[in-house]
Amino acid sequence: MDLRFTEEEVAFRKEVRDFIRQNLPARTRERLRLGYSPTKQDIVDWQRILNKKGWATYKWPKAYGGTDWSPTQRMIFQEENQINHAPEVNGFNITMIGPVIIQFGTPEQKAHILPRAANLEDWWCQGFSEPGSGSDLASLKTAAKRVGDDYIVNGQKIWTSTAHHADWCFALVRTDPNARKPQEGISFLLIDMKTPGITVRPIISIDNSHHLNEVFFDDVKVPVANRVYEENKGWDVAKFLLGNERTGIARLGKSMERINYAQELARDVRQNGKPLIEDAGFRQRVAKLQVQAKALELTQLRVVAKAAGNSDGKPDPFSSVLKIKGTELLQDTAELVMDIAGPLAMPDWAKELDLLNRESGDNEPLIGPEWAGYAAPPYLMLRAASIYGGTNEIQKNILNKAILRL
Amino acid sequence: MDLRFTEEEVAFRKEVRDFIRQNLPARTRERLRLGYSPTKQDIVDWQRILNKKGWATYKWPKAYGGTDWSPTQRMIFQEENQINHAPEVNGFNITMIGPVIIQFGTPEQKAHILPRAANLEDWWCQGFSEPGSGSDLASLKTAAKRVGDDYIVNGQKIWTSTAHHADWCFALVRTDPNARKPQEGISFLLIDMKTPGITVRPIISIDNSHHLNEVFFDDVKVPVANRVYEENKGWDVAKFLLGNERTGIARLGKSMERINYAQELARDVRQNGKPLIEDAGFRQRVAKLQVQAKALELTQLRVVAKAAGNSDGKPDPFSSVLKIKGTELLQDTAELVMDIAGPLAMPDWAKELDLLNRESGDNEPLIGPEWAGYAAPPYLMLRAASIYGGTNEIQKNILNKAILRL
Amino acid sequence: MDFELTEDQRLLNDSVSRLLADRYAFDARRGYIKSAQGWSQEMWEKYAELGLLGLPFPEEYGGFGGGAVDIMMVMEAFGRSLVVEPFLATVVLGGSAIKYAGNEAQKGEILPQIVDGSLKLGWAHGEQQARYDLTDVLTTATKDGNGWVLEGAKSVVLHGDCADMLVVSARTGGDRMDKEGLTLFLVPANTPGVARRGYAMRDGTRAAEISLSTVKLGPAAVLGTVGDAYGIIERVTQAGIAAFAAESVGACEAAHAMTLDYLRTRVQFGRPIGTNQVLQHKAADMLIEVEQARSMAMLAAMMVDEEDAAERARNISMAKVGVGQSSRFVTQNSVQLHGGIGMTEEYAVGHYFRRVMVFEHSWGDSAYHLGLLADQVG
Amino acid sequence: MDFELTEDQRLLNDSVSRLLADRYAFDARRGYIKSAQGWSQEMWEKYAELGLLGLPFPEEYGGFGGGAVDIMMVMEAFGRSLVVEPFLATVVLGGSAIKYAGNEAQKGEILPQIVDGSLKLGWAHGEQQARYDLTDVLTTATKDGNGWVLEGAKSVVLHGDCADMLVVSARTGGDRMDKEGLTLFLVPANTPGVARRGYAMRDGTRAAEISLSTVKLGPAAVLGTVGDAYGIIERVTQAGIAAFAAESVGACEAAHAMTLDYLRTRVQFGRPIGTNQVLQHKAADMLIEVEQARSMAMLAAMMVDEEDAAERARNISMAKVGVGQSSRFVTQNSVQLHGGIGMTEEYAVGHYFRRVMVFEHSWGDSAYHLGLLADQVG
Repeated sequence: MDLRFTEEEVAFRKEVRDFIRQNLPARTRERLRLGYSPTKQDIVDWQRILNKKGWATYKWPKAYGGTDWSPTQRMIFQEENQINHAPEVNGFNITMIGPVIIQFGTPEQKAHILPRAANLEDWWCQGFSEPGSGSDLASLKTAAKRVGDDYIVNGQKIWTSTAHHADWCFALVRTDPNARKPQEGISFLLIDMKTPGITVRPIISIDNSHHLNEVFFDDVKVPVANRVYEENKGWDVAKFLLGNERTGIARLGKSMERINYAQELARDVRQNGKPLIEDAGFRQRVAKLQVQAKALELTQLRVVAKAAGNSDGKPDPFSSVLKIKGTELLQDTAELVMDIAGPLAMPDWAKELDLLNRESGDNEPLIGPEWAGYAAPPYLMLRAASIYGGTNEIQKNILNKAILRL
Repeated sequence: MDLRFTEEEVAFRKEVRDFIRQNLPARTRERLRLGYSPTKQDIVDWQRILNKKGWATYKWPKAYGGTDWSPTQRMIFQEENQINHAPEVNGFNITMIGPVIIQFGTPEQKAHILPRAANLEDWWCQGFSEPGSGSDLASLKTAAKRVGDDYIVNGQKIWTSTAHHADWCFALVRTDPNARKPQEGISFLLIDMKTPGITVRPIISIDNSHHLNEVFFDDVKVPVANRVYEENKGWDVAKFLLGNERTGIARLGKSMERINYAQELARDVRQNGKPLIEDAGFRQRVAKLQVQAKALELTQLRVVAKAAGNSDGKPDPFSSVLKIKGTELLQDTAELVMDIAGPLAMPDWAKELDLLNRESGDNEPLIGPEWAGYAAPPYLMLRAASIYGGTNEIQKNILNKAILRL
Repeated sequence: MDFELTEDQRLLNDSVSRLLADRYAFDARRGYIKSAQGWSQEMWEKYAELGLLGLPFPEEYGGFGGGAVDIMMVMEAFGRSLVVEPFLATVVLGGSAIKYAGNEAQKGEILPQIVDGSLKLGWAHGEQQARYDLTDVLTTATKDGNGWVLEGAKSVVLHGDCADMLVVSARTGGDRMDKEGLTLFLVPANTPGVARRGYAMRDGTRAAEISLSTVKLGPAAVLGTVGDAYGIIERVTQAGIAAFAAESVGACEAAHAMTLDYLRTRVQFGRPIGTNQVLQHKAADMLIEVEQARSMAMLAAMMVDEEDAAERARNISMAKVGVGQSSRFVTQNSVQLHGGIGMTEEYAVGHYFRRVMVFEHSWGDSAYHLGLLADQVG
Repeated sequence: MDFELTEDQRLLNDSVSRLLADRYAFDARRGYIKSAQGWSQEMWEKYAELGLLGLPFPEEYGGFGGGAVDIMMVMEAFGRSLVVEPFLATVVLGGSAIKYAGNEAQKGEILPQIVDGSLKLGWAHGEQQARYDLTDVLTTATKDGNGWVLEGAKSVVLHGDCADMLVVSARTGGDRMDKEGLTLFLVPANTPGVARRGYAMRDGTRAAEISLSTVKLGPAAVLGTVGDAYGIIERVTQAGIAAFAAESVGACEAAHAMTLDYLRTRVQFGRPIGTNQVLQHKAADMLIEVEQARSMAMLAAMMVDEEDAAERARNISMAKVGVGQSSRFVTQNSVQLHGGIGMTEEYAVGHYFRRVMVFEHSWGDSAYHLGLLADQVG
């Protein structure tokens, strides 16, 4: 047992860090440092830079343009992106549809979809959740009726993240309403978002941002050739997709970065007439978060090391531990940053002054310090971190079922 | 709405406080201040002093020697006892068997039992729990078979607090094994602990103290005259008993007293070369506990005020809130005191040197500071606070059933 | 001790609740927020009709002669309905400043206009660099003949964009963090040199940044004693905390009730999610925290008029910590238990969450006040 | 990075586990504790046979040449079985002092005797007034011809009652809280002037108060450099923390496993109590904390031999906080989920709870180390 990083791993980390620092567009970096979400363009630009380097598809097998990195290297790569304020690659493209097509796709699907997904020529979104189905995904109702060489799709998806940016949607639809179990009778379709009959309706989140959508399907024609894997076997595809490696799930680099950022901010903000960084309560709070981050870092390394020695492809139930602790830490660190800004985090200046689009040449002076204007939205938005991808309550059910067996 | 104490209440508090300070034996006071449990003699002595004053039976109706105090006055009385290091009156006698006999007893039972219970001539204990029945009390199995004018009792009770001190035991026994529901077929018996066939076996607690016992009944003869209320209706008596006013359940005065004691101790203990009381982390911890105590104090006042305006005798489900928050605070304040003592709280000096009986004239010098030797046992013993009287998990079930109704 | 409402209080409570039930459904509120000024003039007039705008003022000024408990009741109801009108700014903050510091002429002129709804006040004390430090005032007032000239800027002035008159704190002496040398001024919002940039807060209520550039005032603009306003600033802040605490409790109560409803009606895996024991216990924890918060809001109300300044400050800090922490817990979990829907702008639970967040970051967050309490340990 | 055990480590782990499974059932342990000295000489000899007593020492002294990870493994196993023999005192604490500070003669004489089980050491550093401050040493050593005279008292010396030789820290210079002026001495326990009062700790292990009154020592009794022992004291303490952290993890793991068993078998209201979702989630929370604690114990093991003193101290503090907090949580809840039975002396779960409590209050509790970390924020 040797718990230190190898020299190779240390060198790899430096290589990644240097590449990011030299190639990440300054505006993107600054936006993320201030706490704002990356714009679509930020993500597209960065993913194309990475793709040119061969790193956008780092999770794919080498044969499909991937990297053959070890789980530890992948973890380092994610962490360095997060620490250095780079956007994450589009997960729908890289972590979801890519691996699905590699595993289940036809040669035609592979040839057409993979390179475009890698270079973000197509922006994918995921059509899984429906109004009636939350944690109970298999209860989905959107129907696809076979008519000749097409499916005619009718129904509604909800919580469809970035559907308004998307060119394509991979969706679960019900092709056999009479199947014995809800999990049977589901198929996995690839749907061109420009197809007539699709309506995307924004859902505004509590941070006043537009990430989510409802997507309505009204007699939408989808060629049978756009089905992945067998008809009525879509649940197998979904299980594969949801069971994919989840060690990045903790987003620990992001939390580490926020802890550092908070200390930086706290030097310039005052409490009781002295810098907040000197306040005893604040220091204790930061120290507690540092301890939690350190424990999670080690636990993540252990899970990653286990994944390295274990290629059965099954999801490790311990990734639920990473999900729970990781999202709690993301929430707590975002809360810390907001609490530093205090009253200055409360105005919705971004909304009023359209800060998001300041790049387009707005010269009106800022109404307050820019960093404070960005302090609340991540806190608000990250409340979803313990909801999406299986609520933290569901994660504990998983731990019970897989490990405790009570 | 006026949330301040009335002048009468303030005067009452002063009267109680003065009485305690003038009459509580110094040795008892010191023992409790140091964190040790009162001895049997401490409790007997104090209860007799209170009884002479007419206060031992403060919860009983005036007609039976009680006080007619308002719920607020009762709360003040409990609080002042706790804050001023007085033992609590024997709850089995005062809160349990007394009210039961007043409600259900025959004139003979009243005449004989009540004065002796009030003056602690008889020490009562409670025979409810059995090895198989924990939170599920009605599943009890101890059998009482009617033979002429006697019941013959066979079975076992467990967790019988102070059975080794007790002269009498009030017990739930099964008189009809064929009843349709477990709650039916149970009777409430008064058992003389000197009856042949009773064996008391100590259960040593994790603080190395002897509070609890197993009690075995082997063909124990109990006269039918010692049954309270009707045969097979003992569950009604038990429900009455368990549903009795529970506003004292939070034992808030004790927690307040511990917070004050902790600050006193922390002036004399050092951390990083200065008094612990000046340590920022310690001060934050104390401040948090003070806030919690204040919130609980107000909530308790509200529950008590409600009880005052409401004499339907039904237990208020909000007393579960007091139980949960009160026991958490008791545990946290005991932990605080132990943490101040630190390494000096770890030796089991009391066991080695029999500190408990030092009053009997042991002159061997103490091995360490006396207060530190008493710091850990309350922490250990109070882990039970969230277990007995219905675990805190059960209390939340009660809140759900009575209020949330999910 | 007496937790009962008086007959008057019960009547008041009933009529406020009835008004809000009729006129403040979530969709109606959305309409008020979308209007140009971001709140409802019509509701404001209704509050005046009901006497709410005169609640804490003596009867001689047309007021109701009520106390902090009356304010508490109204604010709880406002919290439950997420009211966005400038009640806190005008009646509680501005009104307290006038009540505590105004001379007879000022009271006689201003209070009746508050009571009848014709005058809205703004409490312009906080500054961008100050965060929670009440003495961190850089705005200056310098003598100008008989009068004064104000220079500086005020930040996150609640409903500062619609206020007809601002109560502005400024330094007439002393250094940045000194308690001494602070003075309050009554500044009509249309005074030359006053510029305002209004905006929505995260919770949908309005506020403004206000710049003061060579704002010339007459001698009668001084509110209270020159150089001695710190005590008033503290009391106004405390009144604000007490009122906002009650509003936060109302918000928590409503968020909890919505959550219970959701747990009863949302079906997953064939049964209501509220049948999950884990969610039942979480809802019980929330109930406990709502009640603890309510207790602390009562404490704050009780303490607003306490004469002993140290005792008052200490208890208000306790209440701020208690209500703040409980409210975070209750509303964060309300969102969590709702899942995705709780994260959306169009659903009320996220609005309660944000209302409470604004409370937490007003006049010192829980950590700030805990620090003040920790300083007193020993 | 490599979390795999080596072949040697696997073999060692297996044989320790087998030995404890055979000889350290809860009742056997109770017998060891009830014996006059409070632990088992026979087990001590078994440990020697297995090579455990030589684990961290170089092969030239008969040792195994192992590292902190080996110690971690053994301590985890010891934690699971609640081992009460003086391994930590002799091998980890005393042994580290000799290893880090001893000259060739001292190592050559002492280490082989540790390895073969014939010599037990005591780490006599803490004093009653010191609590967690490593520099708070009042015991003095004054020059006496070539030799030294010790005067003072040492407190809560783990297994100090059975130690054959004590490693005693004393002031040869400097003032009470100075890092400078501390010196270590090797003091045979039977040296005239050494008086010991042994006692059981709350967890059943043994310790002693030791008084030193005109204890005369020769010049060879000095361990390391006169006046310069602070660095050694720190390292010995850190080695102790790392080892004890692993033991605490073992205790938590076992307490958690017992709790799962109990939840599966204890029936209430007609079904195992483990069918309650609330208890399932609590058990899941405990699992998470066991694993977080394990991660932190690994960190501590990894850091024991780190050369950068600041980095080492910082990470050991993090581990102490992490393991301490997680262990409190896991064992408190183990008791809670057991209900009444968990509160009894005759049931193992309360012993795990107390073992962990002793760890928490050794060499700085979580709050103490969090304070050290907080000092570094910025």
